[in-house]
Amino acid sequence: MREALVEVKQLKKYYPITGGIFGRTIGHVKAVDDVSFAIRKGEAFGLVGESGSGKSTTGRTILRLTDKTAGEVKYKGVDLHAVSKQELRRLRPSMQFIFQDPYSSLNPRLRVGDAIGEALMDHGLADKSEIRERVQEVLSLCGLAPYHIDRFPHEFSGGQRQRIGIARSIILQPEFIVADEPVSALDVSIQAQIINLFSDLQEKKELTYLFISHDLSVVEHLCTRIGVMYLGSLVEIAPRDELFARPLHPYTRALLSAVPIPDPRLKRERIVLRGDIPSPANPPKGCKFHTRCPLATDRCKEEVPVLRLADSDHQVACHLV
Amino acid sequence: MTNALLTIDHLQTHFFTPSGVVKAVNDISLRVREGETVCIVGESGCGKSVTAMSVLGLVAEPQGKVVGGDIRFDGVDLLQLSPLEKQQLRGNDIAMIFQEPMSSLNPVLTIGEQIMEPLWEHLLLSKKEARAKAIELISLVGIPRPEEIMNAYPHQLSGGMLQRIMIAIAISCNPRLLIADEPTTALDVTIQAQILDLLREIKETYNTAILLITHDLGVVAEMADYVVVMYAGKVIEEGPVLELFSNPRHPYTRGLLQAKPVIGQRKKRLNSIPGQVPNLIGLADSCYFHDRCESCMSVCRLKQPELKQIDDGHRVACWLYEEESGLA
Amino acid sequence: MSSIVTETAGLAGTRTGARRSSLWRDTFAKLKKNKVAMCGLVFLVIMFLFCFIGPFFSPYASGKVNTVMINKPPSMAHWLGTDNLGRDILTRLMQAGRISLTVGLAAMLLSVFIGSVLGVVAGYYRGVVDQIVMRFADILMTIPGLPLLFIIGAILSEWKVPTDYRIYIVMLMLSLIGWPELARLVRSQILSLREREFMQATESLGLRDHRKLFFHLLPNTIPILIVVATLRVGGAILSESVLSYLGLGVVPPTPTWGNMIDAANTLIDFQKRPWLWIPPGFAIFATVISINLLGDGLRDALDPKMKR
Amino acid sequence: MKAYIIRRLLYMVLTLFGASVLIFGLYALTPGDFVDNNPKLTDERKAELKQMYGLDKPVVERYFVWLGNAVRGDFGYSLQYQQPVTSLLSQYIWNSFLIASASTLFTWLIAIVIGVISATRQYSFFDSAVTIGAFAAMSFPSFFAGLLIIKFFAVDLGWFPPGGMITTGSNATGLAYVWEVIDHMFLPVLVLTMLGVGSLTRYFRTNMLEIIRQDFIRTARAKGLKEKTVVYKHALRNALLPAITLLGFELPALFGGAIITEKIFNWPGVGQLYMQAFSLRDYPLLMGFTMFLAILTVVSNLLADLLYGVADPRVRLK
Repeated sequence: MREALVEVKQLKKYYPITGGIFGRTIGHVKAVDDVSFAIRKGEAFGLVGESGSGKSTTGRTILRLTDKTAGEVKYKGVDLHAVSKQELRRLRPSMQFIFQDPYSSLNPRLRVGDAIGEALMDHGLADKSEIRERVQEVLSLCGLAPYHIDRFPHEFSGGQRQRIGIARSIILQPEFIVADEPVSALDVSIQAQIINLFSDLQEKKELTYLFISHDLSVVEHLCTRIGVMYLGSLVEIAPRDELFARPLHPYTRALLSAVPIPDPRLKRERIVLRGDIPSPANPPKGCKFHTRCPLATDRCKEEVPVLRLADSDHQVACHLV
Repeated sequence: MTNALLTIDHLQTHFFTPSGVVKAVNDISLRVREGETVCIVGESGCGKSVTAMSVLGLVAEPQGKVVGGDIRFDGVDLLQLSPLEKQQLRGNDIAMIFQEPMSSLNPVLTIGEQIMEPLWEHLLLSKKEARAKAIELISLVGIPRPEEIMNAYPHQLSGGMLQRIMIAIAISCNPRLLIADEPTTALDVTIQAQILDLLREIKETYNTAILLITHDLGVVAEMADYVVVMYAGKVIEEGPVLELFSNPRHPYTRGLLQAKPVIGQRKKRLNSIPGQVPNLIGLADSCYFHDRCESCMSVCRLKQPELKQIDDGHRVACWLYEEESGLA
Repeated sequence: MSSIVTETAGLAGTRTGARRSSLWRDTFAKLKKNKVAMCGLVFLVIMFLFCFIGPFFSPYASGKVNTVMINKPPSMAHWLGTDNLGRDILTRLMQAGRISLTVGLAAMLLSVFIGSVLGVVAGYYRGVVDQIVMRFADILMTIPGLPLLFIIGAILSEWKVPTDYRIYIVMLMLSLIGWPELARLVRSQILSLREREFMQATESLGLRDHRKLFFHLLPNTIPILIVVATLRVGGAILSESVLSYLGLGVVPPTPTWGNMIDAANTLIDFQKRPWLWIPPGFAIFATVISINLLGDGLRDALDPKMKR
Repeated sequence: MKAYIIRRLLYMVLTLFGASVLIFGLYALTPGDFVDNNPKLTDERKAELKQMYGLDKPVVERYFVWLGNAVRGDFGYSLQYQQPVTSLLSQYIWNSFLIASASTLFTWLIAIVIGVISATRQYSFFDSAVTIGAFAAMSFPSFFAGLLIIKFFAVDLGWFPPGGMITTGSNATGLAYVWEVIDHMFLPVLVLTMLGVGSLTRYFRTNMLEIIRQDFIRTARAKGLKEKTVVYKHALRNALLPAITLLGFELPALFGGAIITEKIFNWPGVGQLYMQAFSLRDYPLLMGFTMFLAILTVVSNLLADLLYGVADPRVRLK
């Protein structure tokens, strides 16, 4: 087994709910509630879950784009939430974030060349004279034309903008990339282009990915190991083939069976979950999934299941497994 | 074979923008039979939603306008109806649900009020009758404690619940056709499964015809009887669902099917369609897909292919198949 | 702003001048299509020429008192008549316009400067600074603008400020009451921009603070500032005219459109000599409506989603 | 809900305290006062009066005395009228309130109707005319609008009286009195309405335009509701809600803005009183009125926010 590049230990991120006369904190939205996992060097780790599962907040907290509430994130052994601002800034180029919305993730008043090149300049990673060349290089690497360098973001389509966002990260030669739903705003035909770009880049640059998505099929295609989140907790982690062949958690099973398959001949037995996803401000006691779980027992209502090894490299948090 | 309930012939809906005329719907024809589910599938900007809006006469004027063709519902030409007749038809014979349940309901009116409105308007029920019927409708779409829901406001419910409410409103007057414009796109997968189940149930119970608009081929495969594939304002291929999925002919349809990653069918690389959807302003006479097509021929750049029958019920607009159907 | 242009130009190397300002060119192209706004712009240009160049072509520019020609109605020699000292009204209108327009522009510049600096500071650094600035703005905003101006104007009169300086002080007063609203606006812009993904991207890229502020945050607040600043000039001209009309702003002999209308305070001038006070009133009206129409056009061109 | 109101009240007191410092400070800065400005008085008499009014004490002490009284509702004596400021204000306030409320009513009615019509017919001739008209109304200096209207309707045409609230020397009673007041009100209300209607019309037009493009309006149409129901029930209700908070700004601004109009029309309201107090440097009255405006602003903002909280289900306070 390869060494871990990123280790997340008991990470928590709570957002306060304020009220009362002096705006005291009267509760918390537990966006990320005690999450632990490791991302190994060179792998693509997928984080899937529905809205409110905290997958996106997990990604942001790992890169310290927001502050944690508790726990730690070790990147190459360094606790990212403990280092100074200067040290963090020095580490930034090697770990990059790719955003979901290709429209709001680019500054509308900055030319593509500047958007991609400015970080190189700001970090002093390249001479001014070579920046333009480097930008053009990375543009073609990401499937754009060198002449796009002088254009503004609004002159591009969603897919092309996403390429610009990727180029902006790649130019810094990162080792680790967190991609937050990078294809979910795109059309199918464009989605495939971007997914392919992600695989190509990983191959060429030996990148490690944390790929966050609600779309199981995308994650299956791109990732080698997958974690499933529900209401701020990880309920299952397993290598891809293992997870899709032998999903252990009832939620994972339901999720898998809910994805429509583009084959009208296929008639599947489908697990349709009852009810809604509860609010992370007020999650159910015990196992958070028990309100919708078709197999829930009394124990599930009381006791929180811990994530434990069910098989070699297959972890699950369920009393029934 | 049952009769066509909705017939769209050579519909053209254009948007007049400062930068030019956008031919959002560019000469499309399709029909929906009674009790049948027809899916229009295509990517954003292909004109699928505008087609639906044209049927209900809801295209935003004055920028958007139906400029040609006709739409017949049960033999009546919808484009010739007076505003009053159109209004009486909407919500009554043809109902519609939309993509964003969160913003599709009026935030300052109670759920109950919004369900009862069409009942007052079309079925002329009294307040009391409407209330009883509304409560019945809420439980029908699978929401517990309907009395409480009646007095709730939209922001108090989740997206999935709101989409159920939208469906309750849509079926309140027993419409013969239900138009669903991306009804599950904004919802989570597990909630999507619930909503799709509900739609199927309604179709079976009431024999309602459904015109389902979606970009998701998985949803199409699950729901459709008949599929219409649109690209850049045109229908490029159509056919019964089994036929179309097992035997896609148009390079775009094939591309779409191969571009989508499918669980359990992992490939080393996804087959992507290169390039972008063309700008709909000032398109030349050519196959609109030619610059992204791997089988592009010289004729494709010069002339637009027509939608031709190639098999029983399977039609395609592509020069690759012109010879097969006996034309040069 | 200039540093941005030079630095980015250096970064991108060969760049033609024409491409450089394409965002602004787009804006102007959109504005050009808006006939009403263009009318406003053209009229404003004419007004400026009239006020700043006009006096050079007037035979009465010296403003000498002419006892023979007192209070004469409009004639061929004096198109808009003469005032109680026999001065040509048309010429005085131009000279007054210089002052009114200058005061309006200067007050706008000053309040935009104060407002945006404080707004940026409050929005960017938040915390205590934000609290102090915004609470102070709140307090200033509890008293409606006019009474506040009157009080300050009255103080000025009491301090016996020399009339030459009063115009500067009027500018200061107007910007003093104008900045809180601007600071609020800029602050809320900054706060909402901070939440946009491209600002989070600057964090992820590890950019330095000054770069985030001057290259990402500020350039994105400029469109809305331009619109508000434009509309502000109109507001400042209106306020100045009220003050001067009441004798609390710029006072004679320095002419402004406002204190020219002061003539209407005399019953006989008001009833019988409308040429004394109606032309300056319409000059104010025409200038302000042009500014408003131009500002509205700019709003549409720069940011159609922006609300008032 | 309770906690929210208490928080707002606390905050309100703080803001008012700040405002009182500001107001008092400004007046304290001003050299000369009612006593100094009266040339008829001897120096001895001046010193005596100053002691009587407490004008000889240090500024800070004077401030706290003033504030202490103000908190108890005592804003001192008007030097000019020799009456308590509060009773003076309450005497004149109703006249101001009369024209302020009449013009607010007309402004809102006209703005809503015109704003809605012009939004539903965007880009029509009517809409362009309304847009330009609204800008014109916003661009008039208030005093000039008043002067023009007096000149035209009162002096030249003689249709309406040029100022005052009742005809000089009139002793009409009952209906005749009411009629006379209405006759005198007409022009000032016209001016105030004209000045206010422009921006409010723009506000409603922009708001309606935005709301009419929303998804739920499309839903209402798809349900087959009458266009009238769609516009007046679904759209207008949503456009009116945020306007409630505007009312909170409108009311105090109207009292402030009416100062000029009252002066021009010689209307016996607080504005007129205020302008007179100015020329005589009647500080207790000036400070009292300014403080009254500040209180009005803060209180009406709070009321508007609370009202909005009650009216809008999305922010409905618990």
